[in-house]
Amino acid sequence: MSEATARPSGTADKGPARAGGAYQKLLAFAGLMVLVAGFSLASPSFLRTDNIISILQATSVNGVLAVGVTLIIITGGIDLSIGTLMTFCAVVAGVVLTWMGAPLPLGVLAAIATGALVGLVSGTLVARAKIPPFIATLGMMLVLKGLSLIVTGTKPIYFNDTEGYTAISQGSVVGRLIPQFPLPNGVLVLFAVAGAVAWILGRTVLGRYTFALGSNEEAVRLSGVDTGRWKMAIYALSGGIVGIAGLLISSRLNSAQPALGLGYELEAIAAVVIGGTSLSGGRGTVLGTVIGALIMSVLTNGLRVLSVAPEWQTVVTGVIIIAAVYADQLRRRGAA
Amino acid sequence: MSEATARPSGTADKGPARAGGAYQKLLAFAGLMVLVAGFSLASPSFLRTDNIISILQATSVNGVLAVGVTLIIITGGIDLSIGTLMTFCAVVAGVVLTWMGAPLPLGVLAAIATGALVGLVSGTLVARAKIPPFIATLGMMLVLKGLSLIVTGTKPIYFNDTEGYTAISQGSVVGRLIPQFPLPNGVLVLFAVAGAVAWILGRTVLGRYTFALGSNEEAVRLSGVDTGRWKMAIYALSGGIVGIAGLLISSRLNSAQPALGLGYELEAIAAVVIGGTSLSGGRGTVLGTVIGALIMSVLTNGLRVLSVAPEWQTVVTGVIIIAAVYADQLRRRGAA
Amino acid sequence: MNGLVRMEGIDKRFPGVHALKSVDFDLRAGEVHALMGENGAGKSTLMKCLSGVYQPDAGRILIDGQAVALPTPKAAQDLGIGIIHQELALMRDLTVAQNIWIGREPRLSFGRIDEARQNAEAAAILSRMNLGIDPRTPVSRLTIAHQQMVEIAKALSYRSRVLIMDEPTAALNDAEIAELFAIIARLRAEGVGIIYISHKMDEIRRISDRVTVMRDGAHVGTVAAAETPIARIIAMMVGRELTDEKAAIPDLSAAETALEVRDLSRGPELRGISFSLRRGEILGFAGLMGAGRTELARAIFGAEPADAGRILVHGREVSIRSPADAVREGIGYLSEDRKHYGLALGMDLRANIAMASLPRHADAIGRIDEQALGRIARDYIERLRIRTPGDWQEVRLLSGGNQQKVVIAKWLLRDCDILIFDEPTRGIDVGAKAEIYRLLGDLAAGGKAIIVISSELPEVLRLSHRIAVMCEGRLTGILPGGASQEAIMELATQREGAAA
Amino acid sequence: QDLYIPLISKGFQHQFWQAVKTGADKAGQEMGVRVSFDGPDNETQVDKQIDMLAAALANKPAAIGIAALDSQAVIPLLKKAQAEGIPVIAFDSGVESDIPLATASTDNKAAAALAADKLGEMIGGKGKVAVVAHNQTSLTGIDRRDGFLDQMKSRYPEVEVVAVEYGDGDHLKSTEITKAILAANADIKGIFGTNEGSAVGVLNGVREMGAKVVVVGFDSGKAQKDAIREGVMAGAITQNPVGIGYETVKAAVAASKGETLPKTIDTGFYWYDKTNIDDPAIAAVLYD
Ligand SMILES: Nc1ncnc2c1ncn2[C@@H]1O[C@H](COP(=O)(O)OP(=O)(O)OP(=O)(O)O)[C@@H](O)[C@H]1O
Ligand SMILES: Nc1ncnc2c1ncn2[C@@H]1O[C@H](COP(=O)(O)OP(=O)(O)OP(=O)(O)O)[C@@H](O)[C@H]1O
Ligand SMILES: [Mg+2]
Ligand SMILES: [Mg+2]
Repeated sequence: MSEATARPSGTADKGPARAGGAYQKLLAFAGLMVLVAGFSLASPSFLRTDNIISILQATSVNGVLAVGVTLIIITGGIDLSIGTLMTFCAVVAGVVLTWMGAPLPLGVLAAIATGALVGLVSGTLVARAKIPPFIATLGMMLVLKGLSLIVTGTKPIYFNDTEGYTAISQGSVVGRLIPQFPLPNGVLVLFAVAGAVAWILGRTVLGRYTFALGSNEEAVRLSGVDTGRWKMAIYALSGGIVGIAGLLISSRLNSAQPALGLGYELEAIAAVVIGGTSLSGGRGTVLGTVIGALIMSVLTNGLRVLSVAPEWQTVVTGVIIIAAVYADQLRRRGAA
Repeated sequence: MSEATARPSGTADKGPARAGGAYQKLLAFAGLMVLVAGFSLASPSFLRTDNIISILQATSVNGVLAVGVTLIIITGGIDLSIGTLMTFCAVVAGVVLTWMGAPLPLGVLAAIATGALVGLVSGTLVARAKIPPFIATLGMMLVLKGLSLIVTGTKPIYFNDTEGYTAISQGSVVGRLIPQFPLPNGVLVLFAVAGAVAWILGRTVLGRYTFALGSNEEAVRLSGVDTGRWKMAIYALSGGIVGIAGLLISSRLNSAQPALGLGYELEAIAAVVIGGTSLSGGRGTVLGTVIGALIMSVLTNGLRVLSVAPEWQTVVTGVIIIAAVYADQLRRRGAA
Repeated sequence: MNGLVRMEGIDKRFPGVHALKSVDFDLRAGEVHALMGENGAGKSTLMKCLSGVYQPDAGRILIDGQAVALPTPKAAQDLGIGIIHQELALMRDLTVAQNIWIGREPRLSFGRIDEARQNAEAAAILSRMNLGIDPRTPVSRLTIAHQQMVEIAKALSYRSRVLIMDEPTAALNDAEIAELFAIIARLRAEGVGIIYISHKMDEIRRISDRVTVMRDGAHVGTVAAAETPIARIIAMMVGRELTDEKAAIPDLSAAETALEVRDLSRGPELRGISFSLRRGEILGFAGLMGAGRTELARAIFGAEPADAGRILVHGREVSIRSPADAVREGIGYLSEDRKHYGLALGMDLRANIAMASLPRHADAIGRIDEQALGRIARDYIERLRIRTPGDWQEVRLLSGGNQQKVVIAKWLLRDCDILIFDEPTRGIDVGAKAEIYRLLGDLAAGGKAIIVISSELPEVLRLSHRIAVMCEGRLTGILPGGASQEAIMELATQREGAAA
Repeated sequence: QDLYIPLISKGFQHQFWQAVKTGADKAGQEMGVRVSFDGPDNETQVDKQIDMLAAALANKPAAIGIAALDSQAVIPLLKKAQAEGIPVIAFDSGVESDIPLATASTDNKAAAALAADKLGEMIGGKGKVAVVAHNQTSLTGIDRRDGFLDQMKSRYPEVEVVAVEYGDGDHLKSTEITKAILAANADIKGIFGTNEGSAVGVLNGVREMGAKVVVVGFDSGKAQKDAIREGVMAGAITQNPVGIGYETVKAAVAASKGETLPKTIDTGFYWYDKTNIDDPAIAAVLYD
């Protein structure tokens, strides 16, 4: 029997799924590319540099939020509080910078720290108090929504006194180098955040546990890992990223608008799911999320540029989202 | 060994898990009861008959929606389109009754049939096209939102010409028998729908497969069950129930408001989850959902009756939702 | 030989089940201590107490004579206790190497994982086990048997002083088992104490030093393996003598053909398979791991339909695109992977047993006849000796073997004309195994046509009227029931090109 | 004992409604009555508002103020209030019923027409313009949009309205909408934003695209006022929300004492731009 042992194992399993990888990733852009091509044909205005920049800039806030919540979704959780947390972080930045007159870096730090702290609280509710993520973050969403209004007295806080605040999102480092393509900093921030999170997911222990928790939390626990602590860390990280989104949006509007935020969570989660991350956890990519966010903003922008009637815009958006994901399904089935 | 085998079959029907059942179910009301007691002490107006009736009536629409989506959630799915589908069904009733002047029963039928049909479409997208429920119903939500606006020309349709339409929700059969307690019919409809769905879930093949699909869809498929067909049936049933919610809300408002609906899905899903149904599928109860919906409306109403400032209302609501679910967790852990 | 582990008076209750009744157990360094008992006797529960998964209600655990607390799996690991769980506890979306090193990833600066080292070390462990799996393969792409081997590799990587193996060979075939036993011998020589749980009686003789038998949650006795006849151990387990006589092979040449498969193919996994199955016949399928038997069964059943080929049921060509089609044609399939493909773990026994037959037990408006289903479920609980407090128990709370019995009951109740059983006795105790063999014999005698896929050659030989052998997706031959093991192995290793 | 007067508005988060609340609180303080202010999250939630009205009635108030989202849907509850002898004052927009003893509101249609007049004049009576509205279905949204469009059509037939989009009063969304409109119509001359969020969004969009466009807004708020002072926004229409809140409570107190009231209390609207923003009469109706 012993001669049999060495051989069968070689053919027994469908080896690592690496072979078609790069090709497949290219194809993931397909939906996006079809959209872009379609809109370019339909309207000459669509592919103009400034419109492309508009689209990228419109992606930045939702993109950063989506990247943040990708982490949570890969663990098999969900975070409904990201929209109002974003606002709350912006409000904190406003309080620190405008009301207390602190220097810019302190305000930036405050916003990110607030996000991380709130994330940690949500994470604790989920990991330690065993409250389902949906409920924990739904509660958090309401609490934060109220708090933003209370702290500000329902009035926006403006950043007129903080020099350089609007540059966070609107300035353009790229534009100084390539004047023809003044890519706003907000977009660079999105790329940086996406890159960092992709790196964390792919290379670090934290990333490994993010996937492992979503794949089989009980197995991770049985392997002697303190799953609760890691989950809290993941929520805190995600919260910090939401804090960055808060900086971006308030820099863009030059103000912290306390009433804004609700609804942004759904848009971000949609981007994540369109990007191929499964809501049941264990699998997902940052690249997919960014593409998902791009698909959404290309769609919205394109339909507006074509001056489609607003009620038809919604209908068409709905249909295209379904179609895009369906096409992706077909592609995967073909590839698998 | 043999005595071990003989024992269980004899006592099989009322094992230990069932014994504590009734007690446990009573305890499930605990969170609700604490809320009611608290508000009663804080405000004498709270327990007045007409306020109790307001609360029940406020529960009816969200309750029916929540019962409908409970079915979907037990299969492990989600339905984001219920809010706008509700509106769309109301619009269809408006078109049939007011514009086409059809008799009342036809309008009722049209609304429910529309709901079921749209549910069937969503179900087909999920079951046959294998589009994740989140995306399929997100797309459907947008499509329906747009369609309602398009069909109505963005203006509400009033039911002034349809005699008895407002009675669907606002009339009171109970009030004719017990004048002191004019419970609106809408509440009766909620109870009827909840009872029917509880019966379906507990006693029928459809109900059994609803749980089984959420528990392990592949195992069900490999048992030779046409899982796709059953899933489509479940989505259609749920859609029909959403149609009933559409009748209730439009009867309450005496009009089909085309812009209304967005956000209702989150509230309904929250009621379901507060009621103890797991978003990962396979378990849940209709009674829990109804209690969850009641908790939410008691909370909202109570805070309003106490004239708490609206921004504080949100904060308190968030905290109490988390606390209620946490208490429920503790109770279950204690019981298990 | 000194006392490595002592468990004294361990007691554990679950709602409705007194799983452990003041159990004593001890393990010495450098021994293999077999833990035996019927399904649901409490073996896994006892081991979960030792590995920090469960907290005993009473009793104490001593390591090196020192009383210890084991509040978490981590605490047990830190004390050098490793366990291979009966139910695979792998993260399916992660790779083999990632699974092996979970919680102990070799790190670089900034919390980075040293993937290269992780893969290399995983590869080293796998090659020491003579396994050619690429460590970068996602676990979800592995067969059950290979997943089991990954679990073993993971446990070995801990370098524990105490290694608990809860039915490690349930999904393995002879080659892997031999490999595992070589590893066990090595570990024993190094002074590791090994607790070995299995229902395969021959293994006990081959590797264990002592045997502890449990029955109904209580300790029955501990004996030296070499001096105790198997029959005596079985008697201790089941409390009675077992007889298992193979019935004479009936003459089926006149029987009608129930299932005919012609040139069934799908990709590289199935290549032009043709055979026929008569009513009243049990056709065994033998082959090495990955030979394609499961793939064949899934193709016939429509779980993953074939690309080409024809299937005839009772002489009539049928189109099977889904399991629903197959069941409609009277074909049933019991999967080798009960957890993922067989059971709705969160539901009760009754619902699981009825899963394939629900519409038959419902009226015109779809109302389920619960009373009848309850009666049926309780009947199967009795016949298959399923140890459970009742038919309302959630299946996930049953012991592994009892879960397997539930899946079997599901297909028995469906009453298909053609039954495909893939590893039907995985994790089932000797007593129940004999019962299932008898049941299959009765079914065949009653005119059913049955395919049994099994990695245990003795089982295939015991049950089959004819034996089909597969290798690398091809059917290499069909042998008569009395064939020798050597003849089967020759066909099982008949690679393409090697022999015609 | 305190008189209690709840105001059920159409919202509470926007600057406009906060200004109404300020006026109401001021009147409450002056007249020694307890005032509460509640409203749904957005102007589509007709049924939420009805639940709020029901909760308010449960407290047996001295009088009640209502800014109805749907003028018909509230009628059954108003009838109930009438039956219980609770006087009703409508504010912001009327109710199709004679139950409200008085209505304190502005004519949104006429106000938006004024905005059209100003914008048409500033672009010289021809060219492309667009509207970024805050809502497609709410009364104020519809009135301001239609008031603007109708006036443009009749007064400036050579002006072409190339787009009407809806941004929910969300600053960011309105910004993106404006940018898309500008991308599609490089030669656009003017844009009208129908409330604070829309107007500020238009402003942002125009600024980010570096376009030269005449922006006309509605309502008030710090960003708008600053922009008008700097000349980036040509001007805006403001109502008198503080006055609306004040007059509503004042009328409610009077009604609870059985005094008779005029059927309508017009609180007026005003055009303000760089030239008159600091006039005392205008400054009094601006808020932030
Ligand atoms: N779930 C699965 N996912 C991916 N590949 C699989 C899966 N199951 C089986 N395979 C592959 O299909 C081929 C045939 O395996 P199959 O399981 O049919 O063999 P088998 O003869 O039943 O052996 P075993 O004893 O391992 O069950 C192998 O290459 C195997 O890796
Ligand atoms: N978490 C639990 N809740 C309720 N009952 C349980 C639980 N875990 C185990 N049991 C019960 O305890 C008994 C012992 O189970 P255990 O898994 O230890 O059996 P086993 O000896 O390992 O059996 P097998 O050979 O089938 O693996 C069984 O009756 C089982 O149903
Ligand atoms: Mg076991
Ligand atoms: Mg197999």
